[in-house]
Amino acid sequence: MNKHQTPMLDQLESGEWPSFISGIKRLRDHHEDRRIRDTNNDLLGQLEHSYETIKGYWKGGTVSVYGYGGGIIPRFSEIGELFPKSREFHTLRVQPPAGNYYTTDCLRQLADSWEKWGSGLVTFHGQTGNIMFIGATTENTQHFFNEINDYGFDLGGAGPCVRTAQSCVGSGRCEQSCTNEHDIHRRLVNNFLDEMHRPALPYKFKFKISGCPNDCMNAIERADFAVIGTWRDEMQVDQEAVREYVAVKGRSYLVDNVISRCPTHALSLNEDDTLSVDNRNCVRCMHCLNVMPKALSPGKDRGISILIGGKRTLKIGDRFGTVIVPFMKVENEEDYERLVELAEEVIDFFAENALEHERIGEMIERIGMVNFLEAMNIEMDPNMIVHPRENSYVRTDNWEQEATKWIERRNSAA
Amino acid sequence: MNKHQTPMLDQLESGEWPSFISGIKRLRDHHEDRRIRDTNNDLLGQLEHSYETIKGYWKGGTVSVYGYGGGIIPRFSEIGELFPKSREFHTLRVQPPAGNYYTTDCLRQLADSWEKWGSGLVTFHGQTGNIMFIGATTENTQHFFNEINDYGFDLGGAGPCVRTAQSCVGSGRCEQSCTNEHDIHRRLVNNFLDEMHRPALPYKFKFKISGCPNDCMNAIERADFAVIGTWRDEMQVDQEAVREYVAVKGRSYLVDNVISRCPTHALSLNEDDTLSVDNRNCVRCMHCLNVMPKALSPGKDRGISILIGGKRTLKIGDRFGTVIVPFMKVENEEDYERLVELAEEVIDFFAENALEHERIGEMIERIGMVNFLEAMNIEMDPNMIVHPRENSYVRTDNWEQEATKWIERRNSAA
Amino acid sequence: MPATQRRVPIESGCPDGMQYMHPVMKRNFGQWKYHEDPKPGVLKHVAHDGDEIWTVRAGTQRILDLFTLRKLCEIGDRYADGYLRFTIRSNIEFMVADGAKVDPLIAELEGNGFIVGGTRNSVTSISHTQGWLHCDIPATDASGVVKSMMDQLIGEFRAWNMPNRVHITTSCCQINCGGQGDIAINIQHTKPPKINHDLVANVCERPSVVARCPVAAIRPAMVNGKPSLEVDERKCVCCGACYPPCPPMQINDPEHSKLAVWIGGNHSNARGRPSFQKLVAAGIPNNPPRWPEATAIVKRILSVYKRDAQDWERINDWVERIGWPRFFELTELPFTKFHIDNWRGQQKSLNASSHLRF
Amino acid sequence: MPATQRRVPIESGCPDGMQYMHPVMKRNFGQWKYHEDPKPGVLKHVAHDGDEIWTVRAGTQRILDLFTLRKLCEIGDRYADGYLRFTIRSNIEFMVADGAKVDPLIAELEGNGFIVGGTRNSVTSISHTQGWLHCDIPATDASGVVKSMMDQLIGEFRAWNMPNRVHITTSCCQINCGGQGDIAINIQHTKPPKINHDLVANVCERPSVVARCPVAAIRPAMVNGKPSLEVDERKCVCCGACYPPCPPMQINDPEHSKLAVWIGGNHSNARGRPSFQKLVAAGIPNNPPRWPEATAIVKRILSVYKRDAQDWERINDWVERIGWPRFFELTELPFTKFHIDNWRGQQKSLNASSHLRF
Ligand code: SRM
Ligand code: SRM
Ligand code: SRM
Ligand code: SRM
Ligand code: SF4
Ligand code: SF4
Ligand code: SF4
Ligand code: SF4
Ligand code: SF4
Ligand code: SF4
Ligand code: SF4
Ligand code: SF4
Repeated sequence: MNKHQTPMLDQLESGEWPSFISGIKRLRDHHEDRRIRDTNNDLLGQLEHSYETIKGYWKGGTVSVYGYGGGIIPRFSEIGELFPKSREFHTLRVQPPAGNYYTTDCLRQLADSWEKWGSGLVTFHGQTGNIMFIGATTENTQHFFNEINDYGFDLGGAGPCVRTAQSCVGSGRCEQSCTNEHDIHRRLVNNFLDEMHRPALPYKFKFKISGCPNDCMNAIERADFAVIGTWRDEMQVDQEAVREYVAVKGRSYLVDNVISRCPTHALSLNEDDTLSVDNRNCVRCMHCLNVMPKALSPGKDRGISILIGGKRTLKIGDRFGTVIVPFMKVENEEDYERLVELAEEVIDFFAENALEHERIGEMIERIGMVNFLEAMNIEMDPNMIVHPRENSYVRTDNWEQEATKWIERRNSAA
Repeated sequence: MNKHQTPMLDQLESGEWPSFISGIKRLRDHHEDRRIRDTNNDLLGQLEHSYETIKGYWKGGTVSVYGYGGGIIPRFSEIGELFPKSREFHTLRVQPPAGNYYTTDCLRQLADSWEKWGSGLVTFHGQTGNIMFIGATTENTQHFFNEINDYGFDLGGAGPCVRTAQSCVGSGRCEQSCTNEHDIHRRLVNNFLDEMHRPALPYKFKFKISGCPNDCMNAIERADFAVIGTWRDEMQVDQEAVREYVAVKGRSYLVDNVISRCPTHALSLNEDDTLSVDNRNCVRCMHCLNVMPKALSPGKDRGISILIGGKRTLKIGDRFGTVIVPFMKVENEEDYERLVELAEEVIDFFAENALEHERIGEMIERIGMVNFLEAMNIEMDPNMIVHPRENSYVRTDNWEQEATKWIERRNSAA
Repeated sequence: MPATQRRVPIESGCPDGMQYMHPVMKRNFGQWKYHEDPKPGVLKHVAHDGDEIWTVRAGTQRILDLFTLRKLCEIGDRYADGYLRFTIRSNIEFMVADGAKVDPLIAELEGNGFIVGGTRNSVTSISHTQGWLHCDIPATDASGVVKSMMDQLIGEFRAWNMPNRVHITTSCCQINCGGQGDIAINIQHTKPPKINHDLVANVCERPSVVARCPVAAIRPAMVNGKPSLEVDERKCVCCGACYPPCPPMQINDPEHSKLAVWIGGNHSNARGRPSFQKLVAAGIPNNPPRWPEATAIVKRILSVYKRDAQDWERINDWVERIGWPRFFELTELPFTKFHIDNWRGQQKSLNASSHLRF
Repeated sequence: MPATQRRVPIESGCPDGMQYMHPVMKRNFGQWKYHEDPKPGVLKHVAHDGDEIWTVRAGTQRILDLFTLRKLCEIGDRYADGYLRFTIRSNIEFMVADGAKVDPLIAELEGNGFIVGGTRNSVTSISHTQGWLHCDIPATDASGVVKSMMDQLIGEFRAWNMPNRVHITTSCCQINCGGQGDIAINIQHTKPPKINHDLVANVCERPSVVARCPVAAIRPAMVNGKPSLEVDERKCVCCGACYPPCPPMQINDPEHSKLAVWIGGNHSNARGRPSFQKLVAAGIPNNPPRWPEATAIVKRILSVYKRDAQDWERINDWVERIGWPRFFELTELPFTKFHIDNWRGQQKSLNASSHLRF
């Protein structure tokens, strides 16, 4: 094999941070399988060419495994004649276990399969959360899939479909977790496998689940359907631990870093170095719990909030998800069913009402949140807004009926 | 004269707050001039009719004094046959002295003239700031105007023109004043009398001047061109007065009401009961000065900020003015000329570029603030924004030139 | 045109206030050091050189008859120094150099039915608009609404019971000449305009009427042979913007033009930036001569504010702290879909966070 | 189609993570009481019943070759308990029940070129996207940018010097698969697409391309006899949205596709609500293989942040406190007209107050 010269890429081998270039070269230089050596040699060649010309050379196409319409990002080289061995270089998007847990055995098993059929390059994980097996020929994608699918792995989403979801480490290791992220993750996504494997929605639809408002999954930013764990009752305070904290760090440190950073001034430090929490005004931002995890914990009446419509820039500019369900319990089977049903209604409505290539957030902005909530049969709640309308441009002729709804709800609640 | 029955209006005579109905009745019942008695009788008749039918009965028209196009709000009754004596009931909008100062003599003089030619009803002042002489026949408007104009009063604005301005009590009585509101008021408005008296702009244009950021004139909300007094150096602190304040009110009162209410946490109370101000972070909101006027005062390097585009609801919803000049001195003649020139450029641009019935705020929203600033030749300043853009939808190909402008400015400033 | 009318106007513009200013104020122009609030309705400003000017503020009916105006002048001469001014809320202010004159002046004012107060953390006079007395498009009578409310709020005008100053405004149509306020009582139409087709052709410039509509609900149309306009009722938000330029677009309706209450308009820069007012209650009967339903809601909001807010919190500051869920709970005002914005920029008013209050 | 390929897929979906979870974590699932940070890169979580799980986090090149993956597995077996996970930033985490295993594990990882750190108030791994290695529309190579920057930031990855955690992202086109971050390094195109008219007809669905443009700058047109598209260059904001659906709309340009730096994207709800990132610098050369200009700006921002911000302030919290005028002053980044928003809702980003900083 004559190795392509890669003067520019070589410069990415210096420096202490692990080098992806060195990794690709290892495969080119030391892997026993010639197919892998050749593939990576040509891949390096094309990549070097990109660096030199400041241009990409991949184009899309259509590749899928038997029975599915999506889950693979097909790549064909525009300069395949120069780099024939990496001419077909598709990525398989494979769904990771909820919470991204692995054993070394599991990873070895995946490595073995990929060694047989792929380029030897893999990423844990892509920005949506998939294991990305980067670089397979059209033919090998099927073989690789068959093999890993046999031992429990399935493709994720690509195209206008329900996408692979993400859930944080959560209950597995995190004291802040207010819900079972992983069950919710799997119950939701695995209910929509048809919508995932056979892209037929107006556009992509993403679920992300964070166990608390720290939102380590960026769910509010990046998910069409964000689930955020939270609590409804009073936060738990271990006053002894508070005292210890004060003893170690000092009062003023606590005041400057906890008390005065509470967005709603819901905290006060008492003379006896205990903490008072105005739970009515606590907005569950997590800050004080983050600073003093030993002393403060979420309350006991836990559940989730649901926000809809997060997405990145395209067409209308970035959009965060906004609250459509301030709080719901997710404990017993009925709770889970209610959650899945809601997701179904949301996706059905999206499928029927969104324009082509319109995210649900854009759709809601177009039709108005109120219309969306009414279609979903969700009761209006002041927690859904930052403030009421600032303009008078609304037709209020059935004010009475709407007011009555609210009053009746409050009475039945009381 | 047979008095109209006014059973509904009569109910507005009870209660302790001064009753406008009783006032109108006084004119009807006790004024020696029959014209005034009759006019107010029919006025009460029509008003009672409005109360009973929940409907207004005035329509507009065109009335003006010789040489002017505006300044009068013409009103003709739609039910003049029922109430002939108040059939013509125009309001003259007369500009008050800057700062709304009067002597009793001055008011008596105005009262005498109005008694001769009007209904006897007058308001100090309308929401834009005019003295409103409410209720004159078409013919009498001219007589009344001639008379008051002879002793120094002039009509204000009505229609698509520069409007009457407002300035707060300011330097005349207020310790917070950072500029000479009244001179600015008069220099601005009296420079545009042609634009005021002969309506020919796309729409109304209002100036309002507040001596400090408390903005007692609601300038930022309601003025197309708002002038707000402010200061650039350090606020003045009388530490002795601070100590007194602490002595009287107590430390915690000061902390809760001053320190912790500062929007930028720019204040801290020292151990010795003196106050430290982080003037770099003070945003000149006025709160601490308001609470402790004896101890805290604006700095010595005083001037004004200018905000453009405030207006009420119509068409696009409410809009506050936004900063186009963060700070400028207004002390010597050149300063005043620079200010008036800027106002001229703004109004000329408005006259040429706004659509019919489009306020300058709406125009700026349509063409973009940057285009407006460039047309005005005003340098971009981060004080003009709350934060930089959150979207990538801008063409930046001449970034270098723009960056150079800034760097050069900073160097020349340094 | 008769000679008198051909008189060429003297375009003198805005008069100089200095000529009418109290000599002590003139002498200390720009030299004031601080002020104190001796009692409700009274301000004491002290200049750097020690000079004092005392101000007594009183509420009046905004529409003054000449008798009232002359009475005020008379009081100004007998009990004050003959210098006075009107505030932006049409309160009258007498300025005196001698503190001893304050109490007699107050007594005389109150004795003549003027209400002394409106300073500092009081509920000051409600700023209002022309209404049925003069305007051509009002759906209610602002002066009457204000008289009715002030009768009920007079105690708050005279006292210092509020957490901070309270600025209330009213307007008699949706155009809102009254501006925003801590509390605003405005008209809210609830039905599209009824069009008087026979008049449109003669009275209205159709293109400019079409252009006035914020939601493009108006189209030119031929109605029984005549050029007229038609409104798409599904689009119309009943704002009434088409009515001033075209009176045949009858937006005012004795039953369907309701009142709405808004809160949180704060124009000062103190603490937070100026804030827009927010809709809290609508569908309130437009019920002359005393509009009791509207007054009841305003009083309810004020009593909760008074009870729950902290010193120096304007209404917007207070609600920002306690949150909207709690506001609707405490005031027992219903929260409806109408509170959720659907206008341009609506996005910014939705809760894009998991900051929640339970 | 050969038999092997007709295999019907097992639609098993997302696998259950429990089967791969460390037994101590499984046993204490949802029962964690608190955590401590013994040192950079190490987390110690303690359960209510006293159980402990220790986590060691290390940074890797995101694109793993099989040798590296196997090496990690080997380390996981020899020095850990065989259980691991990857974070959302592609850092690897080994979980061990016995604290004594931590130091040897760290030594072995570092010995093999993996960087231990990225926890708490460090600069953790930069999340990035596919770039030239795989995507069909990139203007740069995210992996290369990240490698170059991390080489420079490695000290901050290993330490706890920052006021709060720093989350950086990169993206290789304006679509921004990398998402927002405390700091984001993204492509910013500066010229309208050059259209390869010969290809449009065969490759692109013209109506859907037209529909993709946020500013409606694209119209169908006939160009030398063939159906093609044309772009109104006065409207075009060079966003590149038309390129994915229609590759002949060549938006990528070796010279004119620049880099831009954004700051203040914070997705947590801690303290304030989640905040969008803001543009601070653009026109930065897209300069492989090491993009030194972009790295220099990022380092400058970080050093000022490190010096000036208070504990627990994320970058957005910090700038909110000191204000934008001061930010541009301290970082010496130029402020230009491009920073002033002109997109929908621009109004909200203008300073509608007299809150000013001098
Ligand atoms: C008299 C007054 C209310 C009052 O009783 O105090 C008033 C009365 C009218 N206003 Fe106003 N506006 C008055 C202050 C205001 C203010 C407050 C201010 O100036 O600070 C505003 C809000 C600020 C602003 O300019 O936006 C205001 C916003 C409007 C608007 C909506 C403007 C907009 O762009 O949103 C209109 C409608 C229009 O101009 O077409 C309007 C139109 C009108 C008209 C001319 C209605 C009409 O089109 O026929 C009213 C004539 C009433 C009459 O018969 O006298 N008036 N108007 C105020 C003027 C008195 C004076 O000159 O001192
Ligand atoms: C006389 C007047 C100006 C004028 O030339 O007319 C005025 C005069 C003063 N205002 Fe004002 N304000 C006046 C209308 C306003 C307005 C406009 C309005 O009422 O529509 C505002 C802003 C409007 C709004 O709704 O936001 C206004 C916002 C303030 C503030 C800021 C309050 C706050 O904390 O938000 C202060 C500061 C304070 O309260 O100490 C203030 C303070 C003052 C002080 C104490 C300034 C001083 O040191 O002399 C003056 C005595 C006020 C008092 O009543 O105690 N003034 N003040 C106006 C009296 C109106 C009335 O009769 O009640
Ligand atoms: C492992 C991981 C979740 C996962 O399943 O992958 C994780 C785990 C934890 N996060 Fe996170 N966060 C993780 C990504 C995030 C993200 C998303 C991201 O990085 O893109 C965010 C929000 C993104 C953003 O830019 O806003 C995030 C915002 C937080 C916050 C809020 C910080 C703040 O003050 O704004 C906390 C609270 C804290 O810092 O104490 C937090 C706290 C934590 C804690 C301390 C929770 C706990 O008690 O165990 C965990 C250890 C973190 C550490 O590094 O010290 N985690 N955390 C992610 C590690 C990423 C990495 O390798 O560096
Ligand atoms: C691989 C990945 C970047 C990475 O290297 O990690 C990626 C790569 C692509 N994204 Fe993405 N996106 C990836 C996560 C994201 C994210 C982050 C997330 O999901 O949390 C976003 C922002 C959140 C969102 O959904 O808005 C994202 C927003 C987009 C968009 C813009 C969507 C929008 O409405 O703004 C596009 C354009 C499109 O869909 O038309 C897009 C399109 C693409 C395409 C398919 C470009 C194309 O149209 O051909 C890229 C294929 C690259 C390739 O060759 O593999 N990608 N993309 C990520 C998926 C890996 C995985 O499955 O785990
Ligand atoms: S989102 Fe909350 S629960 Fe999940 S890992 Fe982050 S801090 Fe823990
Ligand atoms: S969680 Fe946030 S809002 Fe609640 S008390 Fe703690 S800091 Fe305040
Ligand atoms: S605006 Fe400022 S200067 Fe003018 S009266 Fe009000 S407080 Fe005084
Ligand atoms: S004026 Fe406002 S911002 Fe400045 S220190 Fe006082 S309270 Fe803070
Ligand atoms: S608010 Fe409406 S009705 Fe009232 S005066 Fe103004 S324009 Fe006329
Ligand atoms: S009322 Fe308003 S929305 Fe309805 S037609 Fe008239 S202008 Fe348009
Ligand atoms: S950011 Fe753009 S170029 Fe990079 S992977 Fe995503 S779509 Fe492709
Ligand atoms: S680059 Fe963006 S703005 Fe320009 S034509 Fe393409 S889609 Fe439209």
